[in-house]
Amino acid sequence: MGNRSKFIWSRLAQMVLTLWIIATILFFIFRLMPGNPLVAYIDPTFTKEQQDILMAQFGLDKPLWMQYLIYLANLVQGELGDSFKFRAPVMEVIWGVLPNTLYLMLFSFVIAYLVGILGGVLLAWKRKTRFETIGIIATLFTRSAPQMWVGMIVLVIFSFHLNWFPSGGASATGVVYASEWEKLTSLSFLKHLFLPSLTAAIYLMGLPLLLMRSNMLDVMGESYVEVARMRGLSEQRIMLKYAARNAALPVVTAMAVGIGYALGGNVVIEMVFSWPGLGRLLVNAVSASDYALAQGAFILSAAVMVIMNFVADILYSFLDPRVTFGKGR
Amino acid sequence: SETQTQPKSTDTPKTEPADAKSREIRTLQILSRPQASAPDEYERANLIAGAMKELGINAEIKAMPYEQQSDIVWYKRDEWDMTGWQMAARPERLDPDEFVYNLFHSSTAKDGYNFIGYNNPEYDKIAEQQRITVDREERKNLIFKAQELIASDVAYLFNVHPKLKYVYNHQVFDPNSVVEMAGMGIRNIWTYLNAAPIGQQKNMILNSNDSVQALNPFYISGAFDSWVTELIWDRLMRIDKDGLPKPWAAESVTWKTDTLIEIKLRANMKWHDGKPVTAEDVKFSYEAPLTGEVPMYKPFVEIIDKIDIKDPLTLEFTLKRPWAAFETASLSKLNLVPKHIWGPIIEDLKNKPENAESYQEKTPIGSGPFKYENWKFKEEVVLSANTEHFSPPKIEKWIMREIPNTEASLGMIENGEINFLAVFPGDGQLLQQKVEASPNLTMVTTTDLGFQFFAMNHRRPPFNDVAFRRALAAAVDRDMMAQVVYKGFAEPGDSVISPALPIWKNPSLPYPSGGVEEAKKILQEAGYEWDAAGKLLYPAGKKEELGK
Amino acid sequence: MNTDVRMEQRPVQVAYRKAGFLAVLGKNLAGAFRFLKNDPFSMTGAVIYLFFILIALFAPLLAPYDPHEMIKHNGKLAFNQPPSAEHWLGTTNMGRDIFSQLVYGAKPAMMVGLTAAFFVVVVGTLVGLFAGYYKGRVDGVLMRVTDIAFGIPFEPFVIVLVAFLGPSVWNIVLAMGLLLWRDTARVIRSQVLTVRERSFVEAAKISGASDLRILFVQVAPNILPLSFLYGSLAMGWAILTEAAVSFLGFGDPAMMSWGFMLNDAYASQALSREAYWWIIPPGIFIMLTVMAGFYIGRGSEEILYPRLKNQ
Amino acid sequence: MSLLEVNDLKIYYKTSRGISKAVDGVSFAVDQGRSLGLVGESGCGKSTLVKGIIRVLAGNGIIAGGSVTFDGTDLTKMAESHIRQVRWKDLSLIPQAAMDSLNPVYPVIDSFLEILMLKGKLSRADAIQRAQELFTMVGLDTKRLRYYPHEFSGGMKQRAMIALALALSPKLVIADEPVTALDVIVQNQVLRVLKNLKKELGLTLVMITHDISVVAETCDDVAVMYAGKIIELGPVSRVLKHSMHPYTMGLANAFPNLKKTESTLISIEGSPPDLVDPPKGCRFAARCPFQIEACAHEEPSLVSVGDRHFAACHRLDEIAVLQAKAKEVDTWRKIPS
Amino acid sequence: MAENPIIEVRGLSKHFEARQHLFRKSSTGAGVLKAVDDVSFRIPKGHSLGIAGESGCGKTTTAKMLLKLYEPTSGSFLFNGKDITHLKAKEELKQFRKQAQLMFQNPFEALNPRFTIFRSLLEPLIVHDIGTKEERAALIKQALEQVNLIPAENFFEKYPHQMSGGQLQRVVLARALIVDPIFLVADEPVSMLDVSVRAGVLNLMKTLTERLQLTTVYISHDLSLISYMCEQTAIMYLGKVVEIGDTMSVLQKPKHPYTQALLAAVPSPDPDEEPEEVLIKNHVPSPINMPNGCHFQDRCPYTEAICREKTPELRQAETGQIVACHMVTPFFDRKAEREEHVI
Ligand SMILES: Nc1ncnc2c1ncn2[C@@H]1O[C@H](COP(=O)(O)OP(=O)(O)OP(=O)(O)O)[C@@H](O)[C@H]1O
Ligand SMILES: Nc1ncnc2c1ncn2[C@@H]1O[C@H](COP(=O)(O)OP(=O)(O)OP(=O)(O)O)[C@@H](O)[C@H]1O
Ligand SMILES: [Mg+2]
Ligand SMILES: [Mg+2]
Ligand code: NI
Repeated sequence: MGNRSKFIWSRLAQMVLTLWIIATILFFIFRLMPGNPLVAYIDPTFTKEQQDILMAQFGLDKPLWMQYLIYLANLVQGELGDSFKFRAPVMEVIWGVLPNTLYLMLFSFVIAYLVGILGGVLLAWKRKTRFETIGIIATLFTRSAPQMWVGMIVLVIFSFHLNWFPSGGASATGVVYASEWEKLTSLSFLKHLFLPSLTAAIYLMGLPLLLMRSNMLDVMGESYVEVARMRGLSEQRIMLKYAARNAALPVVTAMAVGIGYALGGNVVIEMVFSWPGLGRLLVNAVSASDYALAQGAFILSAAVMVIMNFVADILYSFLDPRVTFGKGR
Repeated sequence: SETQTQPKSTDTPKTEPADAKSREIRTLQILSRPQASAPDEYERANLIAGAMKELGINAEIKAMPYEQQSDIVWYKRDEWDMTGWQMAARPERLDPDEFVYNLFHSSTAKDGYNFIGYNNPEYDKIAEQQRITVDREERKNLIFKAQELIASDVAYLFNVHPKLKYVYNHQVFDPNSVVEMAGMGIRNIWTYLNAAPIGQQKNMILNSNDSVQALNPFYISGAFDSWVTELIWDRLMRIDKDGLPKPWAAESVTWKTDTLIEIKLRANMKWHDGKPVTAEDVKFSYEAPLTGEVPMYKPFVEIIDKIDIKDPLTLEFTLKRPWAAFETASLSKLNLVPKHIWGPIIEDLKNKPENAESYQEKTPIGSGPFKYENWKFKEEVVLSANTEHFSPPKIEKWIMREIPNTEASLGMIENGEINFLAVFPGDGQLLQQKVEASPNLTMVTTTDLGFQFFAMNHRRPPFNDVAFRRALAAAVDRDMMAQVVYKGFAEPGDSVISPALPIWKNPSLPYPSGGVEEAKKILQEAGYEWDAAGKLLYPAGKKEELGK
Repeated sequence: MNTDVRMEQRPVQVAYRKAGFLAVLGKNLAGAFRFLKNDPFSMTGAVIYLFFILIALFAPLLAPYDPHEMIKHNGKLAFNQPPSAEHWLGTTNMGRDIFSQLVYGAKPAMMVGLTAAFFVVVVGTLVGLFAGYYKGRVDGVLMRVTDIAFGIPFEPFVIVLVAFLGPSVWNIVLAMGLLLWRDTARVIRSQVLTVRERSFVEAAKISGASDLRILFVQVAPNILPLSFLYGSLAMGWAILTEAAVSFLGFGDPAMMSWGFMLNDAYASQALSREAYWWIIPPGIFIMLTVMAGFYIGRGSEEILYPRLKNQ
Repeated sequence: MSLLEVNDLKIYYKTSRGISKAVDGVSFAVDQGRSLGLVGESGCGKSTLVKGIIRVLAGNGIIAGGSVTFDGTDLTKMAESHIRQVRWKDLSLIPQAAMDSLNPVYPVIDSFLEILMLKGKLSRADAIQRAQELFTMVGLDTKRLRYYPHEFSGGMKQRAMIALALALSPKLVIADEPVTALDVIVQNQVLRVLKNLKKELGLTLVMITHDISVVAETCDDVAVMYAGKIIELGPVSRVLKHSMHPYTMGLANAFPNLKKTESTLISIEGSPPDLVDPPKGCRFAARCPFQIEACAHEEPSLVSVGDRHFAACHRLDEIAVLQAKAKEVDTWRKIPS
Repeated sequence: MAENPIIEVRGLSKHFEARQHLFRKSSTGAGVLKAVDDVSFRIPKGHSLGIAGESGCGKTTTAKMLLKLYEPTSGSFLFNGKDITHLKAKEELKQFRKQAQLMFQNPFEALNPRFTIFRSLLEPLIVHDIGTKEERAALIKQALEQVNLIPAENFFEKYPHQMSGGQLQRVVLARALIVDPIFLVADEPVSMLDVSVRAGVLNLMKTLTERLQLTTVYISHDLSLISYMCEQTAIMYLGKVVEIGDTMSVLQKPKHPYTQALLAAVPSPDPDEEPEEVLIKNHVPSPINMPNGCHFQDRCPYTEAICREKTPELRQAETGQIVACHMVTPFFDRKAEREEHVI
């Protein structure tokens, strides 16, 4: 077996191990949580017998270790169990909101990274000017503001007062889309998408912007940039092809990792903008003690994070020919 | 300024009993949901703790999520002192049986809903009696008596019946066509059926603040699910706006005896898939819960001995024993489901661990006034009018949008994104201001059928003492609660029955009142004393057994 | 709030080209102060922190009311009042003085921020130090643990943990301590990997110093500025996290924090009421404290990357 | 007329400590087809000088005076857009860190194509062919054009940079320490490449180094810099064999010679002066064993001492004595403090 | 050869695993990198050995093995007659650490930037628990004076960035000498210094090592420096010693084609001297996965079939030094015995 495939295999094995440990931790966190999971679903009309039926239905009457083994066995088969609350397979429930989370995430990342990267280049270019100082301060502001606060302000301004954008949800009332594609390209959906994406992007763009800026400054000190200048290349070309291209490498991997983080759903934004996404689902599930669902949503975002971390590594070594791989990092 | 929680200097005796130390009442714990999720409950807890402090009782509020709170209350029945709790409005609760029997009968004290451990043999008898008393006047007397007992025993520390606040857009709907229902407000099926659009907008768009979990005629899940299911599936009877059941899918309901009921179905009813509704379907709907595949509905049909089909439109229900709430709790509760769809499903489920509660139809089929059109998970449910129904709605579509952000829902009713504000957990005063400022909006408030209260654990001293409970009840200023916490959008409560239901509500109950002074008097009479620091002590001979 | 990852990929080694700057950021206060004086950004950050720490310490003196007190005027509850001479920022819907709440909010913010930062820094630095220095198996194990920590989505984790352990700011701190050291650990580790290859570490080894001695006497002081930077960032994360968690209804009602105030305002529709004096100040305060962390961070960044300074 | 004429060039850096006079009044000229070696201690301003010539100074560097006449035009007065045309086309500079001078994320050929197509206006095919020619010219395998810079060894990178510098057949090539950090064998190869190019293409070359043996082997003329100034200038054999400045003499003493194993090395004690606050008189005075009164007050000017040979010292008249004394170890031990 | 060797190295090797890029084919490929391959030599007490060779030939790796910073892949290392190749015991290791010291290539890197000079010199004293507080200060003062940093007190509180390279290199030397070592390895100690100061440090080292009777290994790629500093010289090529012997013989009468090329390539400071022609080919082969036979085969102007098949063994040339080359065979009258491969 070659060195390369050995590396990839060991990384994959490590990912599986990581996920298994996370799954185990999760399982026990939820089982040890005070409160009977089904208590929230009990009605005054329930008899003891009915409560027992309910427990049996979700396998909660079995000993803990057996529940754990069943859970693992199911997990291996990609089965996440049934949601207590929705009485439906967790996978199905999650599928119901996952596309929306993805759209919100991708859209906000596109905005954030476009603005961030360009802004970072601009700030680095205009270094030591008032423009840079103001730019940095403004960026730090955006990165320091609590998201729900920004969200509420955005909502009040653009929706309630200016009436430019709808104030919640993911699509116009009563509209049915024939396909995800049609939905994605419909104006109404994009209009709904805009405010939450904007709010998320306002926060997200700080990282690529600052990262880009300082990478740019680093790269601009590298001698190949100096040499490019000696070669009489135009300033634009130097900035974009030399400085920005090279400075963007870490930003790209930061983005991969960031996507991993964001798939956990941006709970707060989804709450403020009534966005039907994974984050809100997860919070609802946690506060409704819907273990199965919470676990499922959690595992899924953990899996995405682990995978995106891996992707980031691979991406980095793909983008930067200098990186070697081997033991450790 | 004066503070709410500062203890007043009490006129307690200067001399202190010798055994004061051992008679000191421990710090009592009040469980509440956190302020963030249930601000009203938390603030009421604050007010109660304040009142207790004035009586010389130390109280401590422990905020915890609802699940933890109910876990303690429900499964650790002798480990808590007091807890905030509430009973929500539901159509079948318009019949007093559920509240009167399930909440206080001693048989439910062990693992049923009588988690406070109320035990009064006299009350048990009345509760049982009212169940089987079909005669309304006679039953009313019993319910009145039951309320009296609960009030004088102070089974619960009643707080308020909140006012339901609904807003609709009167540019969209004819105000005369909006129907107010006792204890339920204007957000009810009669409004949905009756509301007459007067402009371009033919759809009713209302909000919910939590998810629709399932659209399943056999699964009693979240409140919002039931808003939808009752529109898709018909029932034999429906609770009318006065709170009493009236025949619906049944043309007539005739009590042949106390245990024999004849049902005549309406002719020409059709399922949404075009098949006719038959007596077989009705029989199936009532028998399916007994198969074990529909556990939640079992309590409502267990009473039925047998169902006979007399002719294609006539059925006879034979009950095991009389049950006064049968019309409300069973005939108006069970959804009529098509046998040709659910029959095979239930058969199939018998061999599987799951039951009918976890079965989701792709397109739910009922016979109700609205047809299922679309459900976008965590977003909206769209129903369209069933024009072939015997009582066709006037609106074209009924759309419920999920908007967890209260602030946003307020903005949306203002800017027309929704035209019916069906839930508003926020500040009523603000809502009123907004409505008054808007040319389009009308607000209708109705006293809730449900109520807010604090439960006291009768198993634990000092709550096992009626006098103590009465003193607490007297000390808590319920008017103040309604004013401060609800900004006037609540009515002080003294019973499980809402003043919104004059038929059942006993207007003169011996529930203690009179403030702190009165409370002290009650305590003194019962032998309670205060130490030099003004702390309340058990009556002589009683000791604190539960420790600090 | 935890997406500031992959800082490690920046050429941290640059720091050592002009290692002299590091010396300025010495362990001693004098050095730290000198560095603050030289950098307006860090200075601003430090001043903001100082300001809030003072507020936190003297809250009872500064606040005219008890933040939980429901204020009555002439027996009537003074709720939803706009700013006035008596209530500088008005009152809440339950008649509590907003200004007093704001003042009292500094304490939990500082406490949560500082303790979270402390945990993040201590755990992260130790893990990073040991992993980076010992390499091999120790590194393997510690980095696997870090990978696991990296696999756990932060916000959901906090929510689960807080739901599990109850709504208390300390649980938020705990959640941060349990997870957020991961970024610090990775960065510190990669830094240690470069430091340990430097000749003065080899020199120490050749002089016969034990591994622990080398680790703590020679290596640790060289990565402290980085820990410091992550500490100031973690402080911001902690405060933002607390605010978000409070907003989601898992907040600590006993702790009058700014996040809690925001939630309170939000839940009582202060926005619709246009009670901006209730909504804006806590948001601004949160923003300022978080930003102060960044400011200090940026200041040390210039010290860590002296090349930036030259340009 | 010389191809490059530098006249009283002053280049200063703004630093937090004040103005650092990195190059302070330097004049020299390079004739077409000749090669000039620029030697001097680290930090004496060699790189600054050549960067100043084509105006690619760091952000805080300014040209504070003097002129640079290249091919008849003054580069210091030229517009930025204009000088960009001159760079690399007429005058290329191989910078000190040639090892890191190629963009690491593109294959080497990309750098060639960029220059050849963008500035040389060649078609892609022609550009590739030209790149291959250049590679062959410096003795590199043309297959390696497609490699990434990090896959090249140091010597290869250096040669690739030389090839790149020659891409547009410039009139003047400046190489900043082209062989430092290279192995002797590789160094030898690189120097040979440069010498051959000079011979065959008639290249004019300015080469910076701190190694006088490198200059001795490759250059026609040499300029010795000390603390921002040129202190001696002339044909290589004259400057190295008949040094006219004590610093040059000291430098020769400090160099080990493989062929003369018997001699002891002699170092010049002390360190160069601070350029922010340079001494008033001769900048070498503090380290000079032959220092006299005048040295501390008066700055010696660069005067002709013979056939195209210049030096800046107050004691040029007694130079024979000094040259003899400089060979003795003891002379350099007694440094006036 | 009569004296007892203080250092004896027998067949020392160090192999590294080579790394590779994930996606692109690299010019090298995966495999084992034999950084040092079967190196043997002996240094008698008080003598000095110079190791020269081009970059990457394994000089530093050898030095690190001599100081036990790297564990050798194979071979053994005797110090003072004792095999310490796998020495693990704490006390003995510490004893060795006290006796063997390293002088670093880059003085800017060799001192902790956060320590004052005093603190840096104090560290070894603390570690080896030498002297009381006052004695330590005296020792440090003495050490600094020894390397001509006078007055020593002036340097105590300085940080490395406040000093010049030449001064720092002296501090590094002082630190190495403060624990009274008997063995000193200097890895390119002056390559980072300016020519004018270089000579000062070299002279200082030369006099001190002679005075203190230190056994030294001096590593450099600069043959002229080695010739100035060392009595014996070893020439390394791609992990192997190709020629070793008295400096005089190796540098004046080189036998191995590589040594010859190296000498030819050294530029002379005499401008009138005509440069020699260097005959070997450009291309340096990758050290990873070396082919069979002589490592120098691809560049050697005299390569024949045997060079590609058999690894040449070290043999003594008539000029005294030991050479590993098949082509020199005719000049040798006998095959040197393994024990005598060393000086
Ligand atoms: N950007 C800058 N800002 C401030 N000072 C600088 C800058 N660049 C160089 N210097 C200073 O200017 C002086 C001359 O530097 P320069 O790089 O020209 O020297 P050099 O002769 O090329 O040295 P070396 O042989 O080390 O390359 C030095 O003292 C250096 O510290
Ligand atoms: N830790 C290591 N891991 C992998 N390879 C290494 C390691 N250290 C050195 N090498 C490789 O071993 C070979 C010998 O390296 P070494 O540093 O000993 O050479 P050197 O002769 O000291 O070179 P230089 O003159 O450049 O200092 C080189 O190819 C180098 O890349
Ligand atoms: Mg230079
Ligand atoms: Mg080396
Ligand atoms: Ni007042």
